[in-house]
Amino acid sequence: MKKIMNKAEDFVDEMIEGILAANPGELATVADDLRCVVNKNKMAGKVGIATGGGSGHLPLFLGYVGDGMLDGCSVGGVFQSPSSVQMLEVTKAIDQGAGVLYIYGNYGGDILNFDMAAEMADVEGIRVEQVVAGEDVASGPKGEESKRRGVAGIFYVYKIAGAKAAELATLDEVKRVAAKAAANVRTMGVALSPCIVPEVGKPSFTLNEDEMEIGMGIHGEPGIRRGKLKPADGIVDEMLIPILDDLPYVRGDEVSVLINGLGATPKEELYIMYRWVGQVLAEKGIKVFKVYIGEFATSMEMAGASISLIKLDDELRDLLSKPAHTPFFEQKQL
Amino acid sequence: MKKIMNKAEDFVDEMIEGILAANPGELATVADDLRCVVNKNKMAGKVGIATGGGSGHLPLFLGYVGDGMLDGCSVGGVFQSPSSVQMLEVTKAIDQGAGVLYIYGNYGGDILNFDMAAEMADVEGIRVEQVVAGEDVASGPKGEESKRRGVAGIFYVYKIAGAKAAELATLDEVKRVAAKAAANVRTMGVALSPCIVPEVGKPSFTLNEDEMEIGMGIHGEPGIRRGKLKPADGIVDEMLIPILDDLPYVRGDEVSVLINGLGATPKEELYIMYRWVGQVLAEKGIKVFKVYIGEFATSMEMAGASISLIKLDDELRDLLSKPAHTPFFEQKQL
Amino acid sequence: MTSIDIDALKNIFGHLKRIMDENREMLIELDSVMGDGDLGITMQKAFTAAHTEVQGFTGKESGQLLLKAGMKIAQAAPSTMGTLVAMGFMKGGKSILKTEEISLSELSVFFRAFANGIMDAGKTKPGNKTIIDALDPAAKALEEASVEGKNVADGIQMAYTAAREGVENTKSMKAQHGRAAYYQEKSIGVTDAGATVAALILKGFYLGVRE
Amino acid sequence: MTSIDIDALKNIFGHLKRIMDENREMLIELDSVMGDGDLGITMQKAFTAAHTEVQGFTGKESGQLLLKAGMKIAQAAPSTMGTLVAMGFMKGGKSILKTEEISLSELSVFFRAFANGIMDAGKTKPGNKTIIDALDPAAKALEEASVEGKNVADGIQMAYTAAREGVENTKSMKAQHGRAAYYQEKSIGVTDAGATVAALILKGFYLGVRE
Ligand SMILES: Nc1ncnc2c1ncn2[C@@H]1O[C@H](COP(=O)(O)OP(=O)(O)O)[C@@H](O)[C@H]1O
Ligand SMILES: Nc1ncnc2c1ncn2[C@@H]1O[C@H](COP(=O)(O)OP(=O)(O)O)[C@@H](O)[C@H]1O
Ligand SMILES: [Mg+2]
Ligand SMILES: [Mg+2]
Ligand SMILES: [Mg+2]
Ligand SMILES: [Mg+2]
Repeated sequence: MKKIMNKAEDFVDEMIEGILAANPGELATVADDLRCVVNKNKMAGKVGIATGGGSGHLPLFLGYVGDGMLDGCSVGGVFQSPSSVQMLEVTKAIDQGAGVLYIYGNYGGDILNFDMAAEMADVEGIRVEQVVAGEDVASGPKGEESKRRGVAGIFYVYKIAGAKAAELATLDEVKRVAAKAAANVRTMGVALSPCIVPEVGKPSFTLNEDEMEIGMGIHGEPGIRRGKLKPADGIVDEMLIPILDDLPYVRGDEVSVLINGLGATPKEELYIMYRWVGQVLAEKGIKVFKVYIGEFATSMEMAGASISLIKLDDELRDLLSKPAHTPFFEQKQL
Repeated sequence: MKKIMNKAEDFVDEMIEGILAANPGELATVADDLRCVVNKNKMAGKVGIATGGGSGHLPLFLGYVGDGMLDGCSVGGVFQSPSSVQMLEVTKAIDQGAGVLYIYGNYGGDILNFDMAAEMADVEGIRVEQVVAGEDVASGPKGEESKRRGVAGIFYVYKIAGAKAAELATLDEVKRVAAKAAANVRTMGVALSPCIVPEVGKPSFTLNEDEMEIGMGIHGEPGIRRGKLKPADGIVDEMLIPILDDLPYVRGDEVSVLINGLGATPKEELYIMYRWVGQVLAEKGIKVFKVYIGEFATSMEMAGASISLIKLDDELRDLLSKPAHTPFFEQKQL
Repeated sequence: MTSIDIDALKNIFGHLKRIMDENREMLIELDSVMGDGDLGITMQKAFTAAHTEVQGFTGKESGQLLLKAGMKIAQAAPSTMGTLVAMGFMKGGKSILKTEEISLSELSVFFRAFANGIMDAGKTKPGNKTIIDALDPAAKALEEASVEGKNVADGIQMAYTAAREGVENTKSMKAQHGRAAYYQEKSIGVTDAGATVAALILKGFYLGVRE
Repeated sequence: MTSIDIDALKNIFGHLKRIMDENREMLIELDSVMGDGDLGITMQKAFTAAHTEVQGFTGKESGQLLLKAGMKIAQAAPSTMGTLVAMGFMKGGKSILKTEEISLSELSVFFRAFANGIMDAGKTKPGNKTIIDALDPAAKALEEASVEGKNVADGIQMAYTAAREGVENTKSMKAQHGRAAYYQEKSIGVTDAGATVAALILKGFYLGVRE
């Protein structure tokens, strides 16, 4: 295991210390708990948006805490859910009387704890609503959408809900657009190499030198198919076609595309992927509004990438276009 | 070799096609040459700033073409200099009568070709000045600064020169601040694993499972010392101390810090590094103005990282703070 | 005893703490077969904390006490089972929030909300080899006893018996959730650790009410 | 011949093209010993393009023609040697830009600027086993011949001889630049490919002037 770290058990806390130290004006912790991170910049009367999840996915999750995005995040161990009490502390810190929306990925541990936190927030008199992102088409067939894991496409849900909340919309309204974004986004990924959880010290799976796994999850959850590494255009087809067929995205639709690197895959390769994505979409008469390429939801040093599409209407396009500023994500008005 | 690509010989062109397709409103090519990239957005009367260099380092080099940064970039093959004619074409396209500044890294092939391009630009009646960035303290001892390679710290030179040019300063003024930035920046890096040039197909060096190489260059140029992988704080010390001693950076100085990932190293680890950098600087009484953490100059899938410091005065701080917008780098006014 | 008042409840939590202390190693062992073996530790933590919380409770509403116990468990034991049990106590407590003395019918409402809360949170149902396979029969037994007009002691005894039977039945089930799910077919024949915890919780109520 | 006019220059470029065609394999072989073997190919490309460019030149200024030839070479052969040779022609051409008929003294100015331009661009000096080790002696020989009042033909012959001696001398040198530098000590004993190109360029001038 080749990691730049000190003790494995300090990996997450030292990472958060580094993030806080690098962004002293932007992020703070609450409840004397390093794992409870909030935006220092508060907009009075705004609906609070909280997320949370395991570490090892930067910029997911706490990287999206900032202006025009999220207000707070509870941070778990590597690939582990934070606790409901941490979520509650974040909820209490970001509620300004307008209620709090939880947006998080569809994983058992996270659901359990966020449900629990919502229950506790209710006892505290804070109104909480939830939107669970599950857009990985590889993790559940059509008809079993509720099984689908939340992966990189959650970025769109954050961005759109965050923009709506910044307009001082009501909790119901923010929830509505978040749910609408979640309903219109689809993702699929491919893994080329595994990653190592620091405290475990060895990879949770192996892939041969000439193999890839289509549909693998960001914690190494099994995918749809393991096979020989293909040329880039072929890999893109294996991901893009199931995505397009699923919603479906059809001629005349307008979309935004996110090509997400899982960690070790260089940006060069992500752009080679997009070259083909753009050509396929053009050929199918699907209009591309805005392309995001980079690392948005990683698995530490895993090699691989995912493609996400979100179908936009006027409302979603408008919200996606709004500026945002976090220590990990910066966008000016599109 | 596990890369998401089509044919190795198409790696660079397809990457550029992807970048152009993803940013249709922002970037264009000139002279019918995919390898000659310019900012579509022109500011009348502005000094043009051009860079160029080998591929495989995204966002370096063409990723910094955009508002408030660079006007154009000639793109070479992986780890190869672009040609002088490509540089000339970019020069011609971005000159608006105010002259053009070349900013590039201190590598033989690049120097040769930029000198040649400057010669040809002169024939075309375009005034060209040059600033060569060479800030890697590992590649030349004090006293032999001219041997030093240009690495991630060139980001600061781009940013500062770009901000000055955006104020419609003269070529001499833009050159002055670029040279001042270059004189005040120092970098050192560590490599944990090699990368593979697509057309070569195998790594140019190997490192054992427990080894790191301090001071290795971004093309795998030999470093200062190969040794056992240390804990993060120890790795940081090996890089930070030589940097601090070199300029030197002393108590009372104000700096900006850049922690750059070489490719495969996750952001988590970069923040763990910054945690210690911040503590050491605080202890030494060096004030940190702004921290940049992420991938700024990579070596494809190489694992490792570099630390850059730039000493700021009022002028440099002010220019660094200015907004910038490129397809790969976004900054609002600090 | 025709109903459970605050003092009886506090007594029940004393039993629960002791039971989890005594069964620590047994639960560790059970959870080690196909889980990570933390269950004995987390349940001891959970009920030690709940016991302390409950003893310091000065209100009159039993539902409120049960809710507070749940919140404390969530804080003290943020594992799967800790969170699920916490959710059970909270949902159960809320379902009878203002109740001061818990009748059998209210106890059945409590355990039904307890079980349903866990099913909602865990996205599960009976038959998946979880705590539910002991809890759901227990809640059903209480519902029947309540309809039949039984007294609290008889009702809770029937529920405890049903829970233990439920634990037995988990042996033949295939795990669908958590770490155990990875073992699929291999999980058949093994008792579910979470269900065992449910039976121990019922045992605590049974012992407390019997006194 | 007391000076080199436009027609003589065009003739020289005809010789240069033919010489590079004929020596293609020899240069490839030489460059293969410690380089990548592309030199024969790039020099053929370079001087074929320069030849075509020069034949179409309609101006009167020889300096301008040489500058144009350099620009064409840069475009046609963007390798190390291609770019260095292009730089030589450009810097040389610029140094006598308005000259129509090149006297021996102007020819010596041209080759001095040619050599210096390459030294600046390549950040090198004599003794580093490069093209300079043939060019610099040739430029020196021209300077001497010019001081001594020699005619153009004699001057260029002395320069060609000096260049060939320079090539020989590179054998004992240790490479400091480019791919060959990796071989360090091992490079001793091998003739430098770039220096050989310089001698061939002088040969082209020599043959052209002799006619
Ligand atoms: N989704 C679920 N719904 C209900 N119960 C569950 C669920 N997942 C696991 N369980 C129960 O949790 C028990 C394991 O608890 P615990 O040891 O805390 O889990 P872990 O250590 O895997 O987090 C299992 O025996 C099972 O009864
Ligand atoms: N920095 C330099 N300055 C002058 N000449 C150089 C320099 N580097 C290399 N050369 C010359 O270039 C020749 C090799 O040219 P070429 O084959 O085009 O190089 P490559 O294929 O390595 O790019 C060498 O034999 C040497 O004479
Ligand atoms: Mg990375
Ligand atoms: Mg990367
Ligand atoms: Mg367990
Ligand atoms: Mg060669």
